[in-house]
Amino acid sequence: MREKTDVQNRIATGQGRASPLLRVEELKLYFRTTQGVVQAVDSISFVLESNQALAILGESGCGKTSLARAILRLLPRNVHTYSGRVEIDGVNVMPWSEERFRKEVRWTKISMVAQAAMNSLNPVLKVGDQIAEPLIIHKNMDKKSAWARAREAAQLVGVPVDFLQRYAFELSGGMRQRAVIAMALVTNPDLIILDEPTSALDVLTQANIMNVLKNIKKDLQKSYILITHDIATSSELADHVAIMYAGQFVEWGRAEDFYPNPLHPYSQKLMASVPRLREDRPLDFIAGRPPSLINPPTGCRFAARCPSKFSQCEQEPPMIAVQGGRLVKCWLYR
Amino acid sequence: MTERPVSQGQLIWRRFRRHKLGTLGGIVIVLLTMLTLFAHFISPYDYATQHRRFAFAPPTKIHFFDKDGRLSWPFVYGLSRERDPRGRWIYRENTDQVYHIKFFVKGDPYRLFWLIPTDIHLFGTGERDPNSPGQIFLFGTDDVGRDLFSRTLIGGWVSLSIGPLALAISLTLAIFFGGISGYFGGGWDNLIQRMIEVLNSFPGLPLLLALAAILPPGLPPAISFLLIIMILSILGWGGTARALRGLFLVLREQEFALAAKAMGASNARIIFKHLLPNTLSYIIVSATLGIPGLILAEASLSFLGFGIRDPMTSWGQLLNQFTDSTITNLTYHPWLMIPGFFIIIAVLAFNFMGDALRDATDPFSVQGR
Amino acid sequence: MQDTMLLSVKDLHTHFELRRGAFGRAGFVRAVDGVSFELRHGEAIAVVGESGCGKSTLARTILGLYRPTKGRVLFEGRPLDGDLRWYRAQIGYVQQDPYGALPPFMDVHRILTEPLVINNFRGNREQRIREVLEEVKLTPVEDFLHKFPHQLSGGQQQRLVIARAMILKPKFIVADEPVSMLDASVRVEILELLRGLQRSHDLTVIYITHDLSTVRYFAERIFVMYAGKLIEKAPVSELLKNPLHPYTQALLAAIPDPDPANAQTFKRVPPGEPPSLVNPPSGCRFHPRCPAFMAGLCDKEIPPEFEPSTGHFVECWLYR
Amino acid sequence: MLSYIVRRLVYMIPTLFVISIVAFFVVQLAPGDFLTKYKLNERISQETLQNIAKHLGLEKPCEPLEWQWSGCAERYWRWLRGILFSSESTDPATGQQWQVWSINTQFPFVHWNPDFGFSFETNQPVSTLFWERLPLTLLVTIPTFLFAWLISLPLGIYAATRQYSLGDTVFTILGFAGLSIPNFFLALVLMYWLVVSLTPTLCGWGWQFFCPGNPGASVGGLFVQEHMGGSPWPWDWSLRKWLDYLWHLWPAVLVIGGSSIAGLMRIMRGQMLDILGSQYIMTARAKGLSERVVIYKHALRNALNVMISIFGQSLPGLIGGALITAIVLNFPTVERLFYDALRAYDDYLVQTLLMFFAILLLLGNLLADILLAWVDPRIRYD
Repeated sequence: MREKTDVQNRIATGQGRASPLLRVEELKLYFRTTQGVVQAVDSISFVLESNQALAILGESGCGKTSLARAILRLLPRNVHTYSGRVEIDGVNVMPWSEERFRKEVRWTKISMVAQAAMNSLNPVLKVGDQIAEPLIIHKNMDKKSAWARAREAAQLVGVPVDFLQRYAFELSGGMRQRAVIAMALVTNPDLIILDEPTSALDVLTQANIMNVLKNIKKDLQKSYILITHDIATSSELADHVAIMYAGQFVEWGRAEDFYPNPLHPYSQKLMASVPRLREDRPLDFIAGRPPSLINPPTGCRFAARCPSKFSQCEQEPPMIAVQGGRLVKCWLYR
Repeated sequence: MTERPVSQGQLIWRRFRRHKLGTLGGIVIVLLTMLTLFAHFISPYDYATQHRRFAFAPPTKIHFFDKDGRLSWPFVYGLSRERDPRGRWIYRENTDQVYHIKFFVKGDPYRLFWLIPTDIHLFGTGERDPNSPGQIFLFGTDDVGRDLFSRTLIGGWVSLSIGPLALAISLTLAIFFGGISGYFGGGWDNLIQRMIEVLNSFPGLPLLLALAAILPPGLPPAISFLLIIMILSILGWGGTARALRGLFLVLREQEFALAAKAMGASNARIIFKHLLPNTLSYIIVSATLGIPGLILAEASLSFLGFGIRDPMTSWGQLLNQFTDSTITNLTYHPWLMIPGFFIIIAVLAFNFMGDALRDATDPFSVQGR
Repeated sequence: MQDTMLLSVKDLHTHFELRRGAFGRAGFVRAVDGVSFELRHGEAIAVVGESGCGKSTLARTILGLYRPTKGRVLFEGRPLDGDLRWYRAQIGYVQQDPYGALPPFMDVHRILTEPLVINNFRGNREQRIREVLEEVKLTPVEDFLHKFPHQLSGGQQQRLVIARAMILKPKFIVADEPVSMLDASVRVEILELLRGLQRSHDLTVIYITHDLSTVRYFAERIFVMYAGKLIEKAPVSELLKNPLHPYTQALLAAIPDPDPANAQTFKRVPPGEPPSLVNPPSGCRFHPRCPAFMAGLCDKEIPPEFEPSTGHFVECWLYR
Repeated sequence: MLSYIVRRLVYMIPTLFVISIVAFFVVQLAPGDFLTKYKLNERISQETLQNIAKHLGLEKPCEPLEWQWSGCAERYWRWLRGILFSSESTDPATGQQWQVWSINTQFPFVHWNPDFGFSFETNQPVSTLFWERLPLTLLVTIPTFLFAWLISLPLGIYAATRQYSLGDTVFTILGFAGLSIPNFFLALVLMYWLVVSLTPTLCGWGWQFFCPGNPGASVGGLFVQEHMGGSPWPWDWSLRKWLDYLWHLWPAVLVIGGSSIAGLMRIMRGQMLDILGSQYIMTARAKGLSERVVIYKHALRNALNVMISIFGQSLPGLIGGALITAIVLNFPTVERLFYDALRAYDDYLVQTLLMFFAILLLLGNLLADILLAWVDPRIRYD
């Protein structure tokens, strides 16, 4: 895995780039349901530099998967609002037509390893065909050279080459996961969105996949957005951490600042609820449940569960910059 | 926390009511049921009364304006007939004879709800003589001059009741065999599955016809009605049993079934109190969707002359006239097709309702998980 | 000595027949394949293993839901065979997926009444239901009595499942991955509830999990399960400090704590995947992945249980 | 694959055996039989009656409704023996031997020409009647089948990809209508329209083909009088007979196919919707594939697998539809033969055709399974 491969040699990304790889501003994605409008992604802004990994942490139902879909514009039918800016290499792609977005963003700039990647492979097509497919579509390759590249990508993530001739159901969960990662890598995009990439896997397989992802980041200079609820695992990859709560980011900062010392009361509670293997510390939990994304409370959305709530929390706090380049959406840091 | 507890039944009902076509279907079914329950009362004649002088009479026109164009209480003109050059009877309105339509008139005696003897009919001309020219045949008459409207209403009783009745039997069979098969598995399961396979390896209609042909011709109408229900239900239980078996196979492995088992619940308790309620939505939906098939099967059977037979009648049986001299009947007596539209409306209504119910119960069904 | 043990499991095997089509038999899934251990009154132990190692089957066999193929389970010295009704009232079962574990068409009151009815609970049923709801902190009780499972949050559902398990005042609880389907912030709450109940009622608990990091907050002893066998048994602190089996060592190494330093380091993880339970490897089941593999021994002979230090058992030829 | 097919065929043997027993007993349950009719016919002598009884093993009673079974096994065995070993049929009344008119008069390489018994209504061996009707049956069934599938699959795809659009709603309602109209009634309505409106209009426009006396003016039947005889095999037909056939075919295709279309379309739509909502379709979209590729390469392949497995289940509807339509439109098909036989208590004809329908279903299911095993890698047989 260490030796320089052909795929690797073709990398010439990132260096000397003026604008960040990805800039998201005020991104909103609301859905219409019979109960009302779900504000799944509510004014999310962040910047991701190249060869960086951003871990987006949140509990189930906080809108983190919707955020991934909003970035790749994979919208369901019942979209209510989809607005904001998504800049890739300084270019706002939001006004782009569906066709242009499909051709110039999907899998050329950004690829994705979707949640429950086991189901991301089409059961009736050969794994190799599915890995090679983006090359044929986006790079106009013929089938033979596309397969050759697919084989390289497979080797890179540790999938034996003869597995490409098989179908998804013939592979174990870990192998399927690797195949999906190979598929995300094959067109050499700058950014890979990883949506709970290991949550269904065993501890050892999970650790193996994490090693693969680290290798790819290190050797191929890729950027990641890692979406997960598993705080311990997120630390294996993250350069930056964003905490998502009820459709919004409540904290954003560098990994080395965040893990030892989270700022937002929610982040603190969340961190305190993580059981440790090597450290004996009392655990904490958050009473109550997250607010509904239909008609979320005005003001701070965490206020109802917050131990340090005070009168100002009736109003919605802005993202407040704290020293060290950290951002936190909490009045305590005003 | 302020939300009131809502059971799944209530949720399903709410979701169902949002479905406009489904609700419409439900309303139509209620209307048709009322129509057939009060059939004797609503129909102006007894369904067997033969108006010998008015064979193949076309639907009677109801007039609201008299000869001079003035608005009038609704009336019909007297009916007279003559032969055309080919010898067919042609009916004409005799504008000299005016018969006003009356409500709650005395007519052929009948028993309301098969119980209360009476002879009051909702409407009519009040003429008791079957050969009087003052007749009101809303849908025309058949080859022996029976009023098709009255016959259609009465026939609806058979057409609409045969579905639910046959379904009740076949569902009981299906729950019993499907339940045993799915919950206990093993040898019984194998045997029941093979049974269903053999049953399913015959196409429905031919086997239905062959079975119906077993019924000897001279049976009393009530008996042959019951036997036809039996035949329909024997053919119908296989598919549902198979689906229920699948459901039970899934359900018995569900965590809550295991929990009940760990609590020490008996098999009977697990099946009836814990598992069966979960299949209820499936059963209701498959029942609603099963009824149209049964109505159609009965209609086909009776149409072909193997089902309900004279003097009893059903919508399919009313169309039986077309199996002989099809072209003549179509060309000269097209009103005989009217009962067919009732079949369509009833089946459509059940289909819409079943579809809406399926949508409404979908997220609550076990298969989804 | 035997009699003071609440539960003893001796050489337990639970195999499932694999069928192919209507007739042919393709083999056996050896989900539990020779497991022995004993539990004292009031003891909490954890069984740790990856998914598919047979730990849920072990739980269900102990609960009497599956009949063992071979071996015995004794509860207070009495074997589990024949009619198990005497046993049902003394055990509680807490499952992984709380929503699936609750019958969707019953409300809270009905769900809690079921075990009382089934086991002929003598005494005030309503009062018992209230007591147990208060114990699991589903309060105020009136707010919950007539709710349906789909109206409760995941944490509340799991509390209800625990309440149901506790309502007959059992001596013994089997909790099969009770928190793995819950969000991180709720997990601790449920684990603490279970731990609190275990201590206050002097319950014996088997806590089954794939998540080693939660174990220290809950159990006194850990059993590590791999491919149908308990390969290592030790007190918690001893096992975390001094894991003996190469598999346990790998497992401990693979589990991260939230630490930014993780991003810079690579883990040493054995390659490959857990073996199939239909055709498990010969000899030690971990030998194809084991870094300390000794040819001619590990792939030939099944290692027996060794006890290198008191109370620390391991099935590995390294400690012979 | 081959061993799988062989295995399936071997498994079919016991099923066929059970099916033949069921077919036999269903017919035996019927109260009347041909013999009753013969007995009423004064021209048939006592001797002939005895001949028949002896030949068919009627000496012992087989009255399942009255729990008299003794003769049943005997009769069943005689019938089965004829199917398996005989190639000649005997008229039980006269003792005359009939060479069985079978498929190998057309296809000399087939060397099995079973005797399925004798039809008393028509005085011919059952096989002869059956083989005579078969070509025309296929000529009605196959076009109907193709029509139904070729219409319903694209409609299902269209409706699924444009869920809740106007088109989807229209097709859904039409589909419901198709499910709700009895076959025979649709046939009647269609005939009414043809007789009363279409053909007179077309004749009025000067199209001689549709004027009285010409093939186009006749409704019902598969051919006008002049084309009724002759070879049932289409390669022997004249152009005019072909035209005649095509003109009479389309109402049947519409009626029989129409009911299948509604059901198939809804299943196809449901399948496509399920699949379009799946994770791998989202991944395919994320990969930047065009909607066309997503639908036709990724989604359709999966949906078709389900449709193939439904193939076998769609046959009973086809047979039922063909039966009713054959009666209303007066088509000389096997289904019509079955109906006539039922009405005449023509025992051997009924039980043979009942068995034929069952075999057709079995073969349909087998074909579907083989196709499925061939296209779907998940289903592996070895």
